[in-house]
Amino acid sequence: MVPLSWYIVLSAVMFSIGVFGFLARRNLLIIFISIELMLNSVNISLVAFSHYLQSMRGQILVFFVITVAAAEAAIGLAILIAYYKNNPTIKVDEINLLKG
Amino acid sequence: MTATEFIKKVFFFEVLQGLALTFKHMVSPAVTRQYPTEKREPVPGSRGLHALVRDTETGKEKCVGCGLCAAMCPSQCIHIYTSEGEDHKKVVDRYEIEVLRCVFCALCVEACPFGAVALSEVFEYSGYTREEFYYTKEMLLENWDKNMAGEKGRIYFEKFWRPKTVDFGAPALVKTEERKTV
Amino acid sequence: MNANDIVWILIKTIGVVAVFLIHVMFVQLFERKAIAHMQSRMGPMRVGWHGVLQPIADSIKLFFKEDIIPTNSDKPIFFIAPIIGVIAAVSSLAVIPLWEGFSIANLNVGILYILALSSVGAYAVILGGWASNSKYSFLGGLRSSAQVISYEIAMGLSLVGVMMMSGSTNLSDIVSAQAEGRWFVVPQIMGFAIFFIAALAETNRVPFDLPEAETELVSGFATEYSGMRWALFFMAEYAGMFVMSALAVVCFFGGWSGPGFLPPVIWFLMKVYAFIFLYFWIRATLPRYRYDQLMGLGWKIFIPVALANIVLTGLIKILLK
Amino acid sequence: MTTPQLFFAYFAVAMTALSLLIVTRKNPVHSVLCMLGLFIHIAGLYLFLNAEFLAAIQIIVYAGAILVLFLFVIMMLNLRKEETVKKYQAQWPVSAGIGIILAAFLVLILGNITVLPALGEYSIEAIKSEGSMMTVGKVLYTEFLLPFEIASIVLLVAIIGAVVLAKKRTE
Repeated sequence: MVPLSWYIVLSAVMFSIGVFGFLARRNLLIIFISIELMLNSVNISLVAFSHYLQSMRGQILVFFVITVAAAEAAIGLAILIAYYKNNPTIKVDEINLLKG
Repeated sequence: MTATEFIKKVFFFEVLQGLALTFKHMVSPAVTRQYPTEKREPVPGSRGLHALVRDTETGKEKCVGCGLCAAMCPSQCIHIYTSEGEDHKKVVDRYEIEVLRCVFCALCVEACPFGAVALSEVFEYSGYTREEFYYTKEMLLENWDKNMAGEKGRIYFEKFWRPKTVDFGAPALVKTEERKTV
Repeated sequence: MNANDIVWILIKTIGVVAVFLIHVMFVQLFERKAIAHMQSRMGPMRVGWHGVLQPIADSIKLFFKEDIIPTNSDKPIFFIAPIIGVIAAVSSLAVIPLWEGFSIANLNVGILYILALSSVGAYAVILGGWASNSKYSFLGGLRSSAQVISYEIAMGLSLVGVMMMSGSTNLSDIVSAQAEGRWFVVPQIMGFAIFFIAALAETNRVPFDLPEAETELVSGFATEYSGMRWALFFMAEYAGMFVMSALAVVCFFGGWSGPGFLPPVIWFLMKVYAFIFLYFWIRATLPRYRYDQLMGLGWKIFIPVALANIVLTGLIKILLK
Repeated sequence: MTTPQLFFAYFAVAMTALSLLIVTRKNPVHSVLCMLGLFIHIAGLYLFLNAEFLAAIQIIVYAGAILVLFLFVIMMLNLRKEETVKKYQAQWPVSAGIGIILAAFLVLILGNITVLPALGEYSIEAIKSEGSMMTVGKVLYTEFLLPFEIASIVLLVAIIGAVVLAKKRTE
């Protein structure tokens, strides 16, 4: 039997890697992928809790997280493309239109 | 769009028609011929590899070296070298054809007054070098012996070319459709 | 699970994969023969009687062919892409029930499993096309990605009707729900039509073979591939065709059921091969679609019709209760 | 270690390695490929946790739709020249520090977490007898009906938003 804490530690480590990627990378696409990575790590912990608590709620929550992730990816990439049409760069430190 | 058109579109009527057509073709026999094992007989008079006619009486080539064929040849692939022999007669030393340059128009056969050059029915010849297709007089004569000698050669000239100096007797009236069937 | 079970599963897996590899070899002979006769030709005739040994000659040739890798290609992805394709396609075989009680893994989410693997299979085409670093390959990959994600929706939706009628996504249960000839193709005729056309698009077959349209893109995503790597793509395509045909048979044509004078597995394979023949038949008949027509067809006709089919099925199910 | 623990150890090592690869690859396509591997491993882990339906959904939605969308955008932008410039921002050591501290923090807090033994009604046997999809469906369409409907509205808004954003302006 695998203890619950193992899953949670795995999830936490993946989440931290996602945070690192989100903060450190310049490529906007990789930042999006890092967000997906964080969402997935949370999903793992939710499913693990659901399994060990013998409840369905964790899995349902994962279902909604996937829905939101899909919506987020669609909108985010649409914004990216719309931005790229005007200003062909996807490096976040060069996206500074609102800087005074 | 009328109602019939709509119904036809919904039930893929035209697609089904096409499928029926291809199915019909599938059950009908194939038209291809399995070439190397299943050959078609060449039509008499078809223009294949060159041959130099061997005179049955002298056992040598009929060609007298007049050079009319070389003069007529549009791709200039015939080379004739002659010299003076005994009694001031012309002797054909070399009679050579570059087969790869030939376009098989048969103007040389038409031009020859003696019926000394012919195009045999051989169409399958191949090789690895260009030199193999530089046909000398001996090779051309051998080609005649192998493929056209005897009755076949006679019919070839009588039916299709009728050279001016050869006597075939009274010209037989051959109707066009008969010529096709020979 | 004890050691016996594991050995039994291994035997089943190896058996199915071996039979399947033979199928891939000979189904392409079947295709060449069928299409040749539809075009009044004869197809392969040289190797063996009427060319029956042609597939073996072909595989030997492909095996010894030079494996060309383009200079500026992305090598790791170039290597991985065909392997992804073939693994995704062959693993789909695991859930297909060949006869009563026989499938390598009797998954409860069988249909979803096949849909999931078919979407993973799309990566092979996309990544292979991208990694080749050639314009033809790249366009083929892009076309394939857009085509597969659009048609997967229509395909999934068309199968929802079947899931509603059988109340299960387990393929064996779906077959049992169609016992005594109550095939789902009759009530689900709309779903079947959509499923079949979407399956044509999903496996990149004519008339939707835009990713490898010869006249425009040479050979599409596979342009730069040669030898065994190309053969893997080829295998993935034929595996995909087999899986889609088997899914159609299981979901709409009663799977292994049939009159008792033949064993069930023969019935199953006969139905599957009838479908595969239909693929070839369509390939010999129809011209290729234009790309915008293809996308328009998928989004504007198939998805709405599939949704309408779900609503209708639900309504009828409630009314008949 | 028992067999399940060995399985888990493999999954944990592979998933951590793949996550690190995702955030450190220069080429976005390589990141996406690693992400695909990660999703497949996550699906395997879900099977391990008795959530077959979610495993299938994970592959179909994440790998089949979202990731293909990413790949599509990466290919459409065709960013080959981006590979030559530096991939991290100037403050990346700080980010790495934040990541490590966060990981340490979470592991310290949650490392020893346990739950009360076997509380709910959805035990492994209960799920097995009904099927994973049936149980998820039952809860989803009774207890969580309203959130489910709202989720559909979220998706609708996302569709419309994406269409509006990506459309060409026509005067």
